[in-house]
Amino acid sequence: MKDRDCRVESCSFECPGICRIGFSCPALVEEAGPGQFVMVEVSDGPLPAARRPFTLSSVSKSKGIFEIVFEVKGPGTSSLASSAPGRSCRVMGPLGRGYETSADRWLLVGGGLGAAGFPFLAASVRSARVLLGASCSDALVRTGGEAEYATEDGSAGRRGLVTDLLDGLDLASFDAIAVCGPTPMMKAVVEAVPDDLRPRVQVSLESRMGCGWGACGGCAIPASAGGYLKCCVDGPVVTAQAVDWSRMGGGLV
Amino acid sequence: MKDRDCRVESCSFECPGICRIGFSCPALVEEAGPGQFVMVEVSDGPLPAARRPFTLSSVSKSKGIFEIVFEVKGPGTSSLASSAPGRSCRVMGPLGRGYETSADRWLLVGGGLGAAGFPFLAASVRSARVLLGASCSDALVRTGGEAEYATEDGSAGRRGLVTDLLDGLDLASFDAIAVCGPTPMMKAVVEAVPDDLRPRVQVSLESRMGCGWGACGGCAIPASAGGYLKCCVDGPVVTAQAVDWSRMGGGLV
Amino acid sequence: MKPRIEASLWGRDFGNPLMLASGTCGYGTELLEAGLLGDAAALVTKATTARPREGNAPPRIADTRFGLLNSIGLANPGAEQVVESLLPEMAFAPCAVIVNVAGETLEEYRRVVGILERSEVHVGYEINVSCPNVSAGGMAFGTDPACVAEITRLVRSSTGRPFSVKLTPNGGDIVEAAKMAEGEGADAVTVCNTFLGMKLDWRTGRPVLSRGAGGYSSPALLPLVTARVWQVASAVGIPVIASGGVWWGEDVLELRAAGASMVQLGTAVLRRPSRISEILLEMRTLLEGS
Amino acid sequence: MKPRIEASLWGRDFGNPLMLASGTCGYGTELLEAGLLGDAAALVTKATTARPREGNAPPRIADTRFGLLNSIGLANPGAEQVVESLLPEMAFAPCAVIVNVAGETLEEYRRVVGILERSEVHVGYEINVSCPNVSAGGMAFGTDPACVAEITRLVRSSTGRPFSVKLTPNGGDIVEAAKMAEGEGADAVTVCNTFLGMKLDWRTGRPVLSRGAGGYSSPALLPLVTARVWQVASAVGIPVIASGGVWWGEDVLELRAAGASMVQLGTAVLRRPSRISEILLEMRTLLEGS
Ligand SMILES: Cc1cc2nc3c(=O)[nH]c(=O)nc-3n(C[C@H](O)[C@H](O)[C@H](O)COP(=O)(O)OP(=O)(O)OC[C@H]3O[C@@H](n4cnc5c(N)ncnc54)[C@H](O)[C@@H]3O)c2cc1C
Ligand SMILES: Cc1cc2nc3c(=O)[nH]c(=O)nc-3n(C[C@H](O)[C@H](O)[C@H](O)COP(=O)(O)OP(=O)(O)OC[C@H]3O[C@@H](n4cnc5c(N)ncnc54)[C@H](O)[C@@H]3O)c2cc1C
Ligand SMILES: Cc1cc2nc3c(=O)[nH]c(=O)nc-3n(C[C@H](O)[C@H](O)[C@H](O)COP(=O)(O)O)c2cc1C
Ligand SMILES: Cc1cc2nc3c(=O)[nH]c(=O)nc-3n(C[C@H](O)[C@H](O)[C@H](O)COP(=O)(O)O)c2cc1C
Ligand code: FES
Ligand code: FES
Repeated sequence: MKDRDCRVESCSFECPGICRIGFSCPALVEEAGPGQFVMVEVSDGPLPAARRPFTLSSVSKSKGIFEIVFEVKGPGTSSLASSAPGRSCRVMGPLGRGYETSADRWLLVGGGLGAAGFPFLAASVRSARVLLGASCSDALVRTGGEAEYATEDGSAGRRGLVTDLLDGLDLASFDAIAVCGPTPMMKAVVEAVPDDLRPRVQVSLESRMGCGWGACGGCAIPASAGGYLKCCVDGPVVTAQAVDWSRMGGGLV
Repeated sequence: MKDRDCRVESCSFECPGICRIGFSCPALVEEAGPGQFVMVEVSDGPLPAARRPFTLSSVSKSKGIFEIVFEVKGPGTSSLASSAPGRSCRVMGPLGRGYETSADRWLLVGGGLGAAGFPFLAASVRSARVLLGASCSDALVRTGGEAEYATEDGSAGRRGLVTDLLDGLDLASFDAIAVCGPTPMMKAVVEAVPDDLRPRVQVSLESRMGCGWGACGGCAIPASAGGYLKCCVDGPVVTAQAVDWSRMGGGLV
Repeated sequence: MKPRIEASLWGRDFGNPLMLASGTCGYGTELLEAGLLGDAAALVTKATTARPREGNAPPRIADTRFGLLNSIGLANPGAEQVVESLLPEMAFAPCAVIVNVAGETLEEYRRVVGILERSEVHVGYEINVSCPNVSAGGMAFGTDPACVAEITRLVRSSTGRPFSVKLTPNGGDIVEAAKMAEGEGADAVTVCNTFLGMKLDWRTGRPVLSRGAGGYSSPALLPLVTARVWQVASAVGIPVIASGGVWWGEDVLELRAAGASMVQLGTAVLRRPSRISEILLEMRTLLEGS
Repeated sequence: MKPRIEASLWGRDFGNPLMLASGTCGYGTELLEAGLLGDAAALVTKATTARPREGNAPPRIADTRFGLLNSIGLANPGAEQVVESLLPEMAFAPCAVIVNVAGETLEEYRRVVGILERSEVHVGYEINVSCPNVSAGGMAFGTDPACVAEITRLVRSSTGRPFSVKLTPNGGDIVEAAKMAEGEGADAVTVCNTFLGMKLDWRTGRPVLSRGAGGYSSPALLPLVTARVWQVASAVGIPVIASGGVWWGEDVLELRAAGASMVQLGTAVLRRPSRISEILLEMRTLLEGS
């Protein structure tokens, strides 16, 4: 576990409520893989008591910069979103297991901020087709390359859910399927994939985290083998089959 | 009890570690008398849990500005000292009983920051002779008008304690004697005043305060009549005789 | 239950659940004079004992980084004086007045209530078996369920007015104590008094407060109070009055969701009396937005 | 006693009093690998039970404005696994290893210690009678002095290694519990485990943690822990290990002034493992300046 002071290089709103921050840290960027995450300290004092986890959204090895993209939700993200360039934050990472990227042809299915990590993933694999869902066009995270959209209000792409974009797709033509988004969306996507293709599905999970480095046991994800996985060290990316979806509930674990 | 948002008009260091802030608040200035104090909120959130009390150091009725002068000690005063003009602070006041100013000829005896309130007092009475003591010249609070000094290291005025400046003074020539400073200094001054002149002595007390407006009973000062005075409503200025000096201890109550 | 602002206690309907906590609003006279009581449902006076009490030697207050320690020691003018001069000043207060009662012996509780019964001003009592700042009585009573039961019985036999028993989080079993109070006829329980806390000067090794430990209040204690309110509200049928940790309107809504009928503001009012109306506004805004 | 950095426990001298608290450093393997254990005197492992435990259903963590709620539920791989694979990894750790032991029944404590005795790696035990996150055992044992005595007796009869009994602040009488532990042969007491706390979503009325209440830790609790350390240290002759509320070097000095021999860091290490060395540096600076 590496912990370093990283300088905020840029901080701007991607769209209302969604912020993008670029941090400079060549050493971290060097080690990072797609799907891994960082734990960011929001203040230098003891509060808030926990760091906030964010997926690595994109990295530039040449500039030594990595970006996170996040929705402003509570105190932690609002404080981060008001960072001025030059601010220094303690950042631990890269953490966790990212995507297993040996496959060639990828389908990336993201819901809301679940797409935050797709630019890094798309840049790391041979070919990637990207499907994105969100409530409205404002909530769609830009992933850099081309993408097909579904919005609940129809304000961008197709009106409907991201699963609707799966209709008629030949899923077997992809070697790997990456899924990231709210639990109900991930469940729906996993169910839409035929049994024999399930082993190709990698999901990127979220959970409330105490530490991010395996010490506290706070980040439990129900495992299909019984018991729990630790999201922070066994994940956040795991195969869809490793998760016991029936115990996942509808919300955040 | 009046509570208002006051704008910081000026904030500067008087000398190392001693800060002077000017607040604009015509209504507060209008009501204020010398020796009264204000309770200043150091932050808008719930912490620190208590306000910080400061004597009104000087007021300008024409500009509607009052000043406080304080030593930077802990978190409260350091936060205040870093105020930029334009900052708005919630300030309650004027609070407490100030000096009874009907007398003509005053002797003002101050130790350290105890002299903070003297400019306002001196400006409110017919004539005032000012004696100030401090550890060194840097710690001497400017009181505006003329003053005689004693410093422990001799770096300004006489080397010694402020009580040394009383030697040879005809105390009976003053109608009123105001004393403010650390408890041991106030004790020493009060003891140096002959019994028959004691009723002329008014001391300005300090105590840890919970509220400043009489509600909590936190600011107890041992009373000569037995029991305790409330520093915030019975004081902070009381006659020397009202205090049970034997129970005052050496430090802050 | 849907979140709401209206509240009721002891057959009275209030526009909101805000009560001012004992010891943080004196006898209400200062706030009344300042016109700040209009938005409160009720106020609880400083603890009142049979005879006047001077209180503890100073220092009685210590500000810690994250909260406030107090060691007032039940300083009050005594029940006679309260009946003769303080309660009459509150006769036309715009909020209900509740008198907080303390004693060094079980018998003293009965005496205090007996004296206070002569006043018509207050609508009821809060029986303080939980003061952390006295050596006799106080918290020691509150941690012993048998004492809680006995004091409740004595008070019940002395008044027809409703009363709440204010419990301690500093030992014993707060759920058990609440059940005892209910069993002996209390009309509510207040959960809870301050937590025992201490600050030391590490250079000298000496505590800052003259009595060593004191009562600690802090907005950071809200989760502790929420848990205790939830536990107690699940165990008794009488109303639970929450006390501790409130600064924002959201905190009040959370404590009500945990089962509190009314919610007290203590340290927040000491620090900024206008929190009463500010919190109310925050609650309204939150409920409109939800 | 003059403030100092050096510390000793159970006949061992340490360069400093810092221990890593149970449940916030796993079994030490991650910190060892990261090279972060060099500045700690000792670490206490996650609570270990006789058989593997899955722990509670998620959510297990909730960040409140001023602290952290956890409800892990003693998830651990079980004593056998700890002896076979985890403790051996720590054999050459630069700090002492202490195993935290929990059980659902009194008898389980003896069984766990019995299994753990096979390892030579750990220097002693911390007996956890205070976990707020399990329905059987845990905190319920700690609030009952007779249980504390019985568990201490069972453990004493199972090992010659020194052990500390980790007490709860959530009910009962912590001083009484400490005396019981001392009376039955404990070599220290740890004061204290987390405080019972809860966070609710007021919109839905539902607790955030799956089990409702959890254990609350916060730097704002330091005064509560200081008071309890002071009370216990004044009442027993065995060493007191302080646990709770530490973020700054100053906090460690304050807890030692209150009577603690050693001081644990929990949430601070979860949040920032480098606090171990940062705190040490802060202590040095403060002591040089004093
Ligand atoms: C591995 C991982 C990667 C993530 N990557 C991203 C990302 O790239 N972009 C993004 O917008 N969000 C991401 N999240 C969620 C993000 O961490 C939370 O939205 C954020 O912590 C909320 O903090 P807050 O203080 O603003 O909100 P608060 O509501 O105050 O948060 C309170 C607590 O709840 C936790 N929490 C709240 N929401 C979540 C959530 N959805 N997942 C996990 N914990 C949560 C926080 O960590 C915090 O401890 C990720 C979460 C995990 C576990
Ligand atoms: C009526 C009155 C008038 C005062 N006027 C002045 C003034 O004009 N100039 C000035 O420099 N100081 C004055 N003081 C003292 C000043 O209030 C404290 O120095 C200040 O509150 C310290 O706050 P802090 O957060 O910096 O220090 P901290 O050490 O963090 O303070 C912690 C707590 O102790 C209290 N405290 C600390 N020192 C004192 C003290 N000497 N008196 C009372 N409470 C204290 C604080 O109010 C606070 O609650 C006055 C005090 C009183 C009671
Ligand atoms: C200065 C002070 C004095 C108090 N005095 C009393 C008292 O006399 N009787 C009582 O029952 N509670 C007393 N309390 C406890 C409060 O009524 C309240 O229960 C506690 O402060 C928790 O609420 P808070 O977090 O809103 O302050 C006192 C609290 C403070 C801060
Ligand atoms: C996530 C988490 C898990 C914990 N697990 C245990 C445990 O298994 N056994 C135990 O005795 N204490 C456990 N504790 C309590 C800590 O060891 C420590 O006593 C407490 O957190 C107070 O210290 P702190 O304020 O430094 O965090 C846990 C605390 C946290 C935050
Ligand atoms: S967040 Fe602590 S173990 Fe995963
Ligand atoms: S400070 Fe509260 S009564 Fe004086």
